[in-house]
Amino acid sequence: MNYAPDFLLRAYRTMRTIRAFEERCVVEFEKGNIPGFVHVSAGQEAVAVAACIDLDDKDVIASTHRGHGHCIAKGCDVVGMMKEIMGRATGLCKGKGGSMHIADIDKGMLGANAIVGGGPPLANGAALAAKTLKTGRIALSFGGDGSANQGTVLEALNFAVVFRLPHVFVFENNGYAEGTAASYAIGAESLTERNRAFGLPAECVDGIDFFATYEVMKRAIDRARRGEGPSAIEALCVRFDGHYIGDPQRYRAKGEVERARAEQDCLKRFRERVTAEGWLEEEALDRIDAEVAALIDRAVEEALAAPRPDPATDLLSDVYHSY
Amino acid sequence: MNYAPDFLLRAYRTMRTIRAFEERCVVEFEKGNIPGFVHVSAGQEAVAVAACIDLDDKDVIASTHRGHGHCIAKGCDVVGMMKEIMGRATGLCKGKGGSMHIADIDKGMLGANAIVGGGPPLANGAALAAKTLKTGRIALSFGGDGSANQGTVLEALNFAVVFRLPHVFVFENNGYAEGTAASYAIGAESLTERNRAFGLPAECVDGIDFFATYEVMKRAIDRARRGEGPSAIEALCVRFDGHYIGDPQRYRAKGEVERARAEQDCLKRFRERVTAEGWLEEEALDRIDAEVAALIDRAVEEALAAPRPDPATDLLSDVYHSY
Amino acid sequence: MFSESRTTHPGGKSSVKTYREALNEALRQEMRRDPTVIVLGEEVSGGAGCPGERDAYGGVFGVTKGLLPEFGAERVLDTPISESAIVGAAAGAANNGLRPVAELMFFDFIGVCFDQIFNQAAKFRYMFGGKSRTPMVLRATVGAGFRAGAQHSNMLHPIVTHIPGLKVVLPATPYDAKGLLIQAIRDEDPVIFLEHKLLYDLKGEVPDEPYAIPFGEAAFHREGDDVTIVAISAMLHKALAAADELAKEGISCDLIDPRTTSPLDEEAILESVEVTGRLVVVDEGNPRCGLAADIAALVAERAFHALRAPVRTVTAPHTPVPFAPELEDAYIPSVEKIVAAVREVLEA
Amino acid sequence: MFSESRTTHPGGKSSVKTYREALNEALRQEMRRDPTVIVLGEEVSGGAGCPGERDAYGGVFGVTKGLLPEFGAERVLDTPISESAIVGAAAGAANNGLRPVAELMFFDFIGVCFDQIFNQAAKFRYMFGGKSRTPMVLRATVGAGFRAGAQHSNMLHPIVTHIPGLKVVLPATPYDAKGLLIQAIRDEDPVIFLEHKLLYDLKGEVPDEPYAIPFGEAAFHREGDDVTIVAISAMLHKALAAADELAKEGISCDLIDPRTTSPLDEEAILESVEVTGRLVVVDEGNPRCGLAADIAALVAERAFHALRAPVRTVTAPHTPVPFAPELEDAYIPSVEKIVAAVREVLEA
Ligand SMILES: Cc1ncc(C[n+]2csc(CCOP(=O)(O)OP(=O)(O)O)c2C)c(N)n1
Ligand SMILES: Cc1ncc(C[n+]2csc(CCOP(=O)(O)OP(=O)(O)O)c2C)c(N)n1
Ligand SMILES: [Mg+2]
Ligand SMILES: [Mg+2]
Repeated sequence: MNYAPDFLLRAYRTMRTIRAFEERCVVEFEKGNIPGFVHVSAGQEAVAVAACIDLDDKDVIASTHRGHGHCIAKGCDVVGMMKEIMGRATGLCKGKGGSMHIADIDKGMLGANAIVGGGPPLANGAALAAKTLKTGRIALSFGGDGSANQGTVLEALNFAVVFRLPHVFVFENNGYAEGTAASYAIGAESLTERNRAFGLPAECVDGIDFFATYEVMKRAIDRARRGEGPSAIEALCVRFDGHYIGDPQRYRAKGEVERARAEQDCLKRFRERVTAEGWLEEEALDRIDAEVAALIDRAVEEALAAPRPDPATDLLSDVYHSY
Repeated sequence: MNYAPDFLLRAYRTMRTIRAFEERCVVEFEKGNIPGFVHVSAGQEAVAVAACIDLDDKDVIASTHRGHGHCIAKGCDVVGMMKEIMGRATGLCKGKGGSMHIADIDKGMLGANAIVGGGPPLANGAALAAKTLKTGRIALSFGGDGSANQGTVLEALNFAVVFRLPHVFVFENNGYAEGTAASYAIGAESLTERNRAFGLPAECVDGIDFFATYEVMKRAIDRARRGEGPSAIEALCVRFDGHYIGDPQRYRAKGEVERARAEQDCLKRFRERVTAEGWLEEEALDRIDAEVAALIDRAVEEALAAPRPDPATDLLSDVYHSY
Repeated sequence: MFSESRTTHPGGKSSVKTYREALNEALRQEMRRDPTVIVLGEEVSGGAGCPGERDAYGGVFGVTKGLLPEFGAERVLDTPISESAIVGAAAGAANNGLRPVAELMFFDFIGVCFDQIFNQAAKFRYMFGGKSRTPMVLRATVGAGFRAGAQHSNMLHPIVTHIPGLKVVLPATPYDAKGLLIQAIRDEDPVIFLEHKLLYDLKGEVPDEPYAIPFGEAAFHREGDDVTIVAISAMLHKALAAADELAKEGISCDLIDPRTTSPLDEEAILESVEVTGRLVVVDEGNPRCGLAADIAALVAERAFHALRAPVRTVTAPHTPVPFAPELEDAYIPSVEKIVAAVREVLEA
Repeated sequence: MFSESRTTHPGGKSSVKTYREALNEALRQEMRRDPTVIVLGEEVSGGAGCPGERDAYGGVFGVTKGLLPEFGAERVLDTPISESAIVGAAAGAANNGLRPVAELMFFDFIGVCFDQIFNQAAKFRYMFGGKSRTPMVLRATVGAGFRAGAQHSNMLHPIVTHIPGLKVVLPATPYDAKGLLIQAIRDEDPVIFLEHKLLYDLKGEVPDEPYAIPFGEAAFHREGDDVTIVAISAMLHKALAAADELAKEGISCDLIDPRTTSPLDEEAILESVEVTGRLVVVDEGNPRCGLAADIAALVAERAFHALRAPVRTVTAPHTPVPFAPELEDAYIPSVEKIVAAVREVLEA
């Protein structure tokens, strides 16, 4: 495939933004600036970006508890996100949602989801709306390897096939659901074969390779846009951090994370490829790194300065449109 | 395979008992002797009997809203069943359950189930108990083609594989879920392939052919008993009656039911085969028919004469073991 | 006769319709008016993929009959037996330009899709800081009396009334059925719309034109000052019979049907009790953390000084719904029990 | 100090333990005593199939830590994320000779498995005419205060209290945690066992020997005759603080923790109100069809003549649980609100 420099720069910038955002979340969490519990997606950036880069604001994604990367890839404002994750009144959800429920309807981001398997049925709905209203939009849902065993996800697959919904199911297989191995919890030999048996095209891709992942996503998205129905993509990837920030990760092998960071970093791979192919210069990438770092600094700064919600006005509002 | 005459007589008697029971349910329902709504399984007898004939009381089945046949095949007392279905105090469940919730724990019959997909997770539990306690027992669940799309069933399949549970999943594919075609609601090309993709042996069998069905069941049951884990069997069969008694069945083709009754009757097939092979005499079978007819007459007679529950004592009892 | 309420019903012609027909008309008229209204669920038409007729059922109780022929399979979707997928599809579609009316057939099936209702649809707006709109209706049948046993006869309205973000509607008359369903479809919030299976054949005068009954406005079915009776859904009719019987003895009841349990017309109940000083709440649901307790507590907290006698609740017992007719009949609150409760609070 | 109750605690040694340790000890002792007790759920040990350590979590809150090393993978089962399968397996196994203790991690996940709880486990015994036994425990964490947002912070105890056939337990102290969990495991009925996530580190004196606290017996934490306060789970501790503050002003509260909402120790509450004539119910759940309303209604119906003031309920508002700390803190009933409610009923 031929990639325009502009596309490559955009992909890199988004991946880098996610990485920097997530790494900063860890820092701010440890400083006590982020309440609650937070799941970061560092290491999985290529999947989020490959899945979302061809989508526009009117396409819809449904995300997971590990949703920051999906948000950023879908175009959510990182300053608004950081404010939200810090529980500020001017956050994307006025501080009412937080990391696990961050959403931005205007950007077609139908919410993180703290319920494993909560998203795919909802993305079916967005796809159904697109199909019924003939908008040409598509929906895409994210889920982990663990989510694949949730009944809601399995029935959502069948439902999408029956109605030929323009819905791309993305399963990010990072090998773990909390501290349980994907290979233990998925009884099937292959998640992709199991997905395919539901009657939709299913593929498995190396989610560390942005380009391979992008090509698979593109086929599925184009297919959905042409009205040919759903697809399921399993993207093999690596979670650089614990399940949540602070997870001691005793269930992982010694050195596993270090090795992964060294050898399976999708950002490094991207950089190597685009410079080796002569598509982009190192300097352009470095410039992006610097710009992203500044953006994240600004996001944190603004978030820390942002007002906190006021219980007197904010606790009881937004439950209903009218009541 | 070699079938002992005794086995064949038992199989025939059980199938005939189910048929006669179901046909009589229709009559008694129409007379107003059976309250509520009732789903009969006439036409599907071979599956129930082939699945249960090798089980003993300590093995457990979980059934469905269309459960009379499973009950009878599992050895439940037909008099007690008829009383239950008529809501009598001396029924199998003291009249509290009715057709859709009939159960007999002593016979390893863990209940019909008015919730589509309710049974397979429960049968996993029975199988888990057998495995943990090393009793050598197995569990078997029934479900329709429609139930196969329920998330609870799909996740139960995976769960059984993960724990290698001695659980045989039987899907009775009678082509319809109420008035919806199986081929419409199951997006997959093949339910059996979909089942197999979960990582367990899956087979599809002609459920009108008792012998074919029995052989498939036997393999699965033996496998479970040997501790080799679950299997899934799709049995293609025909529902002779409506979804419920009184269903106008407008969704079926003209003449479809008549043709099925004439050409796809598992009892007729059984008779033809056993007499053609010279395994049994017509007379022996006729004698069984007569005995079964008498049994069903007696069941109805006793049920009609049986006492009704007394709200003063029966309404509030049996909610808890202690409270 | 229309139920009296603060809502004035529309002018124009009216005719006698069943509760079923009133619901069907509401769906039909809203689907004509608004192309974004769709219907989905199991057997909402029936016959999908089958060799025989389509629209073979039109819903298991016939409420959606005729919608498929008029609006086509793009707007009337027969689904697999996958309730989480049904509710999720409705919730997701509602956030993306449709106004789905999903059917759960029996509300007892809530157990296989409750997450999509209470954690997703109900909470979107709040979790998303007010930016989401989820204009979906979830229709289902509730209630005992059909000899359908423990898994097809529950009310379960308290469970959804408990959940912030949901609106909960239980029409008791054909008039209310039509007006409340139209409101439910036009409403911007997720609405749980519960139809009592014993009411489908109930007849009443219903305007032919579309009209919407606002939520949170009770209907006043009898006026009186001896005692306040609050009753909803099928229980309204038992309470009406009880009130009429009591009227013969000169006992006059203020009979209120809240029609929606969330929002609840608290003022109507409190104002009535201010006058009568006595309250009987009738509800077919189970008693613990139920609707009757909810209303009793409201009054004990906010109209205590007006109360001249203990509040009395008349509910189903703390048991599943039994199958045998004798037991089921004893399970459901009866006219006699309501009459007795009223007498008790008058004597107290 | 043990909570006072009609149950006498066992003799023998005791030591200071956290709520978490008390629960862990209960599980361990029962598993030693009875080989049919098994534990299953997500991450109950952690590390299944992984290259690193097993028992890596021992439950996300560490309650089941150490069980896998002691009892092995046959009795401590890490499951896929399949809650209906987990609950179904527990219910089916309970009917076939095991006493499963299933863990739902967060009770907010009830939505994906509610059918197996309320239509299956809860109803077996009744539907089957008394022939079934379902001795299973479903453990889960409840409650707000963890900044975990709308889908991980609910109470939801009213929803299960509503369901006939279930028992519902919410221990508030380490002593109660151990004794009630042992009772839950030995109980022949399905028990929903709800642990408040803010209590896991709470310390208290707990007997080392096993002991069972019967269900339906309230604990009396303060004695007084000015007002009855009923509070459960984490709210007990807010109510204790409120009672202590009020005591300084000479206001004496009768503070009752029902410990189990089903069965509910109605007598303890009614007897107390007979003396005090005043009732404040504190509950962290949402208000509509909630536990506070349930108890308020009980008193309005059965102890009305003793009541000298309106009942007051102090609950969360009718909103989802917000994420931001300021909002979440305002969501949870506070000591100040309890104190104010008591003052109000005393002044009324
Ligand atoms: C219904 C439900 N069950 C369990 C959980 C607890 N939980 C949160 S994340 C998680 C693991 C999810 O694993 P996976 O789908 O692989 O996603 P990953 O965390 O690897 O991104 C679990 C069990 C939950 N939030 N919702
Ligand atoms: C959870 C749930 N959804 C829907 C229903 C209503 N219902 C009862 S039987 C049935 C069809 C079941 O079809 P299938 O599984 O093929 O069994 P069959 O009736 O053909 O024996 C439906 C939709 C139900 N009882 N439970
Ligand atoms: Mg994972
Ligand atoms: Mg079928």
